[in-house]
Amino acid sequence: MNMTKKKTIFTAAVLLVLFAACVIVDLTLPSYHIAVTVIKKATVYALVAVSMNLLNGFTGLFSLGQAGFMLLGAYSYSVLTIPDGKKATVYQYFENGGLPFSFTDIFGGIFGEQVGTIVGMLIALLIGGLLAALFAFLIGLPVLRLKSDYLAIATLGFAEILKAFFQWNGLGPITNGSNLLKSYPTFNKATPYVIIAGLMIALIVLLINSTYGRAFKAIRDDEVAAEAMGINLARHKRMSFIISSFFAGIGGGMMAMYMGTIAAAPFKSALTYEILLIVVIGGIGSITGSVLASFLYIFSSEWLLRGLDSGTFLGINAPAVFKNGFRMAVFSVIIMVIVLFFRKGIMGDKELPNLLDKRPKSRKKKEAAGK
Amino acid sequence: MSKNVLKIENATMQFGGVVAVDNLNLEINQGEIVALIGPNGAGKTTAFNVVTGVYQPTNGAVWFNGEKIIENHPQGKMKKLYKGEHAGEYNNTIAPTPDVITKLGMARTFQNIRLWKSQTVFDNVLIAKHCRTTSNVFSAIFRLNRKEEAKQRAEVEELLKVVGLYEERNELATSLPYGKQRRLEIARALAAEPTLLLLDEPAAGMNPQETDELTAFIGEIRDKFNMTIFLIEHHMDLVMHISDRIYVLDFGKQIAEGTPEEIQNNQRVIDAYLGVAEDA
Amino acid sequence: MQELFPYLLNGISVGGQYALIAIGYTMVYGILRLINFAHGDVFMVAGLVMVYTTTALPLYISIPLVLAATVVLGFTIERVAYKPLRTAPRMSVMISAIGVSYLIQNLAFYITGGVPQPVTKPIPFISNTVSIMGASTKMVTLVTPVLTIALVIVLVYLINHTKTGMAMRAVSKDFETAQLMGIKINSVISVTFIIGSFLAAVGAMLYFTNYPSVAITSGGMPGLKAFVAAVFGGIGSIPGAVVGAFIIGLCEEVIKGLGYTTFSDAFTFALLIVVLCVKPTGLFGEKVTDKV
Amino acid sequence: MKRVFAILLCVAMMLSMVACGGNTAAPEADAPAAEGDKIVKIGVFEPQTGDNGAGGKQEILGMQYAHSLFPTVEIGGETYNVQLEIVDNRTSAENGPSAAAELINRDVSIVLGSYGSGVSIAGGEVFAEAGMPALGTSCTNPQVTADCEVYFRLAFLDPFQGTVLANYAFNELGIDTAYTLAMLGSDYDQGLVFYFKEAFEALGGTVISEDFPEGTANFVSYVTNAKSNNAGVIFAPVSINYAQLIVEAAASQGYEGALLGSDTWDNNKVIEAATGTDIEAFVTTFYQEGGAPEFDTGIKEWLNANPDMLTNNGGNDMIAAVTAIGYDAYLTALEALKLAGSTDRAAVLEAMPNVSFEGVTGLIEFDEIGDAKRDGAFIKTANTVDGVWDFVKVQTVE
Repeated sequence: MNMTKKKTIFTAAVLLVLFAACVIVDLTLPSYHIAVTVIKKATVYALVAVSMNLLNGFTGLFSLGQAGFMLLGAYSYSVLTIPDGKKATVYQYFENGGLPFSFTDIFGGIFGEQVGTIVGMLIALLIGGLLAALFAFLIGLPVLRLKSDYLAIATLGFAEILKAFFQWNGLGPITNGSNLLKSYPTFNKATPYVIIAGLMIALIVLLINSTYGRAFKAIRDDEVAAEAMGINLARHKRMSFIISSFFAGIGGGMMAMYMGTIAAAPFKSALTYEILLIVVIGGIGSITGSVLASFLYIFSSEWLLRGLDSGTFLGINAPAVFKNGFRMAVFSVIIMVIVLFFRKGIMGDKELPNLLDKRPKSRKKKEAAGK
Repeated sequence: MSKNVLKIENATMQFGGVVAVDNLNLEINQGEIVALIGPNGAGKTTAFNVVTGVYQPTNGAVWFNGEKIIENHPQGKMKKLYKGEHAGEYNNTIAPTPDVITKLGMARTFQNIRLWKSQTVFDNVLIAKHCRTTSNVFSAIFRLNRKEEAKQRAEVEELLKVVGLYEERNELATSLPYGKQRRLEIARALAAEPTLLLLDEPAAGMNPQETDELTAFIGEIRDKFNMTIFLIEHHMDLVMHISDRIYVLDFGKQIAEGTPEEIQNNQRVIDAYLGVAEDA
Repeated sequence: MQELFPYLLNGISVGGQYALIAIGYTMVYGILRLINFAHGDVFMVAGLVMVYTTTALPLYISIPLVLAATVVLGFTIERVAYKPLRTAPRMSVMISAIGVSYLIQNLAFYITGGVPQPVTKPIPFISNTVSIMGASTKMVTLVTPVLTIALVIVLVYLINHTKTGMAMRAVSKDFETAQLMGIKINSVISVTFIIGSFLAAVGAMLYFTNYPSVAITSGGMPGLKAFVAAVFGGIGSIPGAVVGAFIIGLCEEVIKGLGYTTFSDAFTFALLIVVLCVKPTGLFGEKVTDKV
Repeated sequence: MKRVFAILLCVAMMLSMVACGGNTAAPEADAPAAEGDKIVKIGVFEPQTGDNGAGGKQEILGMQYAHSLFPTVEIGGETYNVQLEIVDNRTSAENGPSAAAELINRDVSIVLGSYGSGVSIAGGEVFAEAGMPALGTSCTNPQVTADCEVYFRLAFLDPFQGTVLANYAFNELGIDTAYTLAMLGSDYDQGLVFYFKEAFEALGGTVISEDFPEGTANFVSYVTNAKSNNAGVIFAPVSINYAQLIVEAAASQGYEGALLGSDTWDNNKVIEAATGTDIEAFVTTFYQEGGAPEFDTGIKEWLNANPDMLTNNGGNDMIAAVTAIGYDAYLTALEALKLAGSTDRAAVLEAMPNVSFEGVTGLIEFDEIGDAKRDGAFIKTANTVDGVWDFVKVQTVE
């Protein structure tokens, strides 16, 4: 059996086991169990982290606009799927608020309620992604010409502007102003999240391993050389930006699904920072790393380390130390240690199949010499 | 009569008040190896950068395969500052980016190697093929372009065999020894399927033996690919050995042009390289 | 005019406070080409230290203590989080800066329990209320612009007439060459951070005198806006940062006065994007060309 | 090394998933096996951090005080020890679902909270799924209970509160132009402003509305806007931090009209900011100190005996209305448990509508939607000399 085949089998096996674990969790646990919550949230974060990695890690564009694109996705998803019957209560402050149609109702009429709802949800997700991509195209025209750190600050600013617009009462009949949007359909179980996010991540992996993905990596490694070798910088950067935003938009829509209610407030720059740090922990330039880091991060912050905040951790009861905020303080110290001393993160730029690679020869030689 | 591949016409490149390239005129014909030499700071790399679209010339034009691809004239602030000649002869602006020029059929290497560091030898060459890809991003994602991809991979393998890097194809580009990195850069440029190859000091930092190998290699490339080559070089052995014609720059100005023999005996060139005594 | 006056007055005051923060951004950017995302948080920490010290200690001890603590913090951040990454790609340093910002906020959160700390004993004199031209305001509103301009004049003098200042200018012009010329890069950078933090501390004391409490997120927005001011004025230029800060402060207040309160923050960022796209060098910045 | 690390992480992840699969059965199996004292858990779903951190903490104080008085409860003839399970929902809606899931995970019988409506609505979806009875405290948005079978609430509602304040401003203060100020992105603020505006305009008044972005620290310009519009009152139903800032700004600008606040304003931080100034401020609230003297003295003693608690209350022993409501919430939960005769949450949920008892904030009974039946709100005014809230009157909608 050759190496490539081995790798494929290994990867498929790992993914299958993980998926099976998730299905088992779904079948055995009630949907409000914290394990299900963790899986749902982590898959959403994983998708967004991977989309950010596509831009920051694979194309070398330092953008901090992820929260803005998620906002677009989240709002389009919920605005499009709130059933007509619920609009009066949701838009309580805006008479005749909401769009005059609802995807869930439209498709419910065509395919029957259950299937129709799901079809409507998926189409709304897709539209959220497309809207994010459209905005990425528009904002990319002026902004992508900027150099690294200017690009970062400009995209950050763009996300803030979007947030202000979505909270503006002038758009209230659609966005419900500062008020929550709710009563839209969601998936209770974790498996649909895993399937959607998994498919999206698979698409990103396919992109990265295609000729365009290689061009992105060339731009990241050396822009000047890439341009000299015939890669149109503006076009490829824009493409990467739009694609990344598309997936961030889908991620935002899934975030709306996960949260059950949404408002613009959570989509602030802190969310982008959080995702960025997840990408760093996982390894800039590693899809596997981003996914792994998302799960670790969400699992520990939402579940494992909650004790750090509420008095007792690992059986040690010390309310004076383990009080509110200790968990996040510990987290940020870990993050700084990773940023400073393990700059490659968990995975470096390796992917799941690379785990089977032999160690570099040089190290073996060194070990031998050491003996 | 051989075909004219590259023609630089009255090109002037001025940075603020500094004239880096002053009214350069140059022609390269099909199948020729032409060298551009001159002391450090003479403006050789700047001339390359003008031709490849990295810099926009302050004045002048560049023709490639009979088509005008670059043109500019002093504008804005430069109008007052401009110190060169022929300002009035150009009134149009054509300013393509380097990738456009590469697609037209010109590929270059860099003075200080600029390989894609995290990529393997194979991928470095394969990425250069990207500019010849016709499939769009969707067909790339959904793998509808398998045929094209397979063809490109086969071509890259072939190319690597020709330049003698096939054995190392799966190693990281940066792990190659220096001489092979130079070779890889040339292979990468060839993968972009150019008709004119621009080499920026390909022998920089090489020992005599490596230089000899490189000289032979460049000759091979010309013969095998029927390539026109334009190179900048400091190693006079190499230059004199393979060049058909040589242009000499000093302080941005062209001071001589001719066959290697002519250049070797040109007094101005010798002066430029050795310096002229104060009283001369 | 009479109606606009309170807004203008307030705008100048806010502008002065932004200016003191913006100088820190612009100097660090000028030398390291780094957006010091943690600068706004340093500002917030200065405010917290002020809250804690002024309640416990007399003013003549607490004020120097605030300045000293902030300077030490700024210095430490540079040494711990930025110095080890001097040769790393720019993105790593920026991530480190974001990480530091995250760390400071979370530590402050832990210490304060996530609840805003009330300014119980504001610094006297500048917190007195005065009335000019029919608009009443705190003394600090009048003190801020004067103090800002005085500090900037001193700073510009230092940069133009001292050896360290000269070294700073050299480093910001060309990092590598300055290093080759025997300038001790690390001490120059440290001095930059010390000056930046010092001014942020002064800014914090003025800023939080106006407000009853310091929250852990208090540094974020002023920090971002000060950065926008620095970009607007031309990053790397100290007078530019100051002018930019005053303009932004004024615009913001005037926009509120015109009734577009919803977009007062959004406006600042829109301005940033426009400036970056139309004239990335800002009002007073110099053009930097990248070498191929 | 890295490779081993990565594989270990993968394994850890999978194990944790499998482990939690086993977990679910565990509590039910363990619970009857526990010897001696039986335990019933009451979940506390409150913000301890974020914008509403201070308010949430005060609300928890009421529950903790009640817990210290009544640490046990008789359920079905057996004595159970009550255990409070406090989970921080960090004020924000995005943390609501996971905090709610955490509470369900800890297997509580009923949930109390939250301060703030947004997070309650977000948590409500999860509670509804699990059939977990939840008792809203000072969340005032109608949507908390409207669409949610499991949510009940003690506080009055925004339409009620907004209308009360509008009536008070128009009729009692005799003002015809009002200026409202709400935070962008806060549904609580925006909701109250909406109802206030609706009621005030119906009475024939004029309303000028403005928003400020999150993180605003300087309200001078807003106060100036109110002045230049000749607004006789500024209605700013904002969270405690911003309320303080607005009070300060109004004081420094010499604003001559009145400030109107909602239940959030009934807080010692706000009164501290107002003390020593000459502003006029009115708030609506659920509870008036002195309304239940026994409770007042008891909780003051308790606060002064516990320095930590005193700190959580903002450093003094003034009783916030939310503390009283927290106290009532705990007692309501005990009532429901008694009525249910079981710790099973389905039974508790069934028992909830039948609860009826006299709490410190008044008679507690729920209507068919799940809201407490309240017909009046206390109006208090800031006594800027002594630094306390003085009772003005009980205002009803009519």
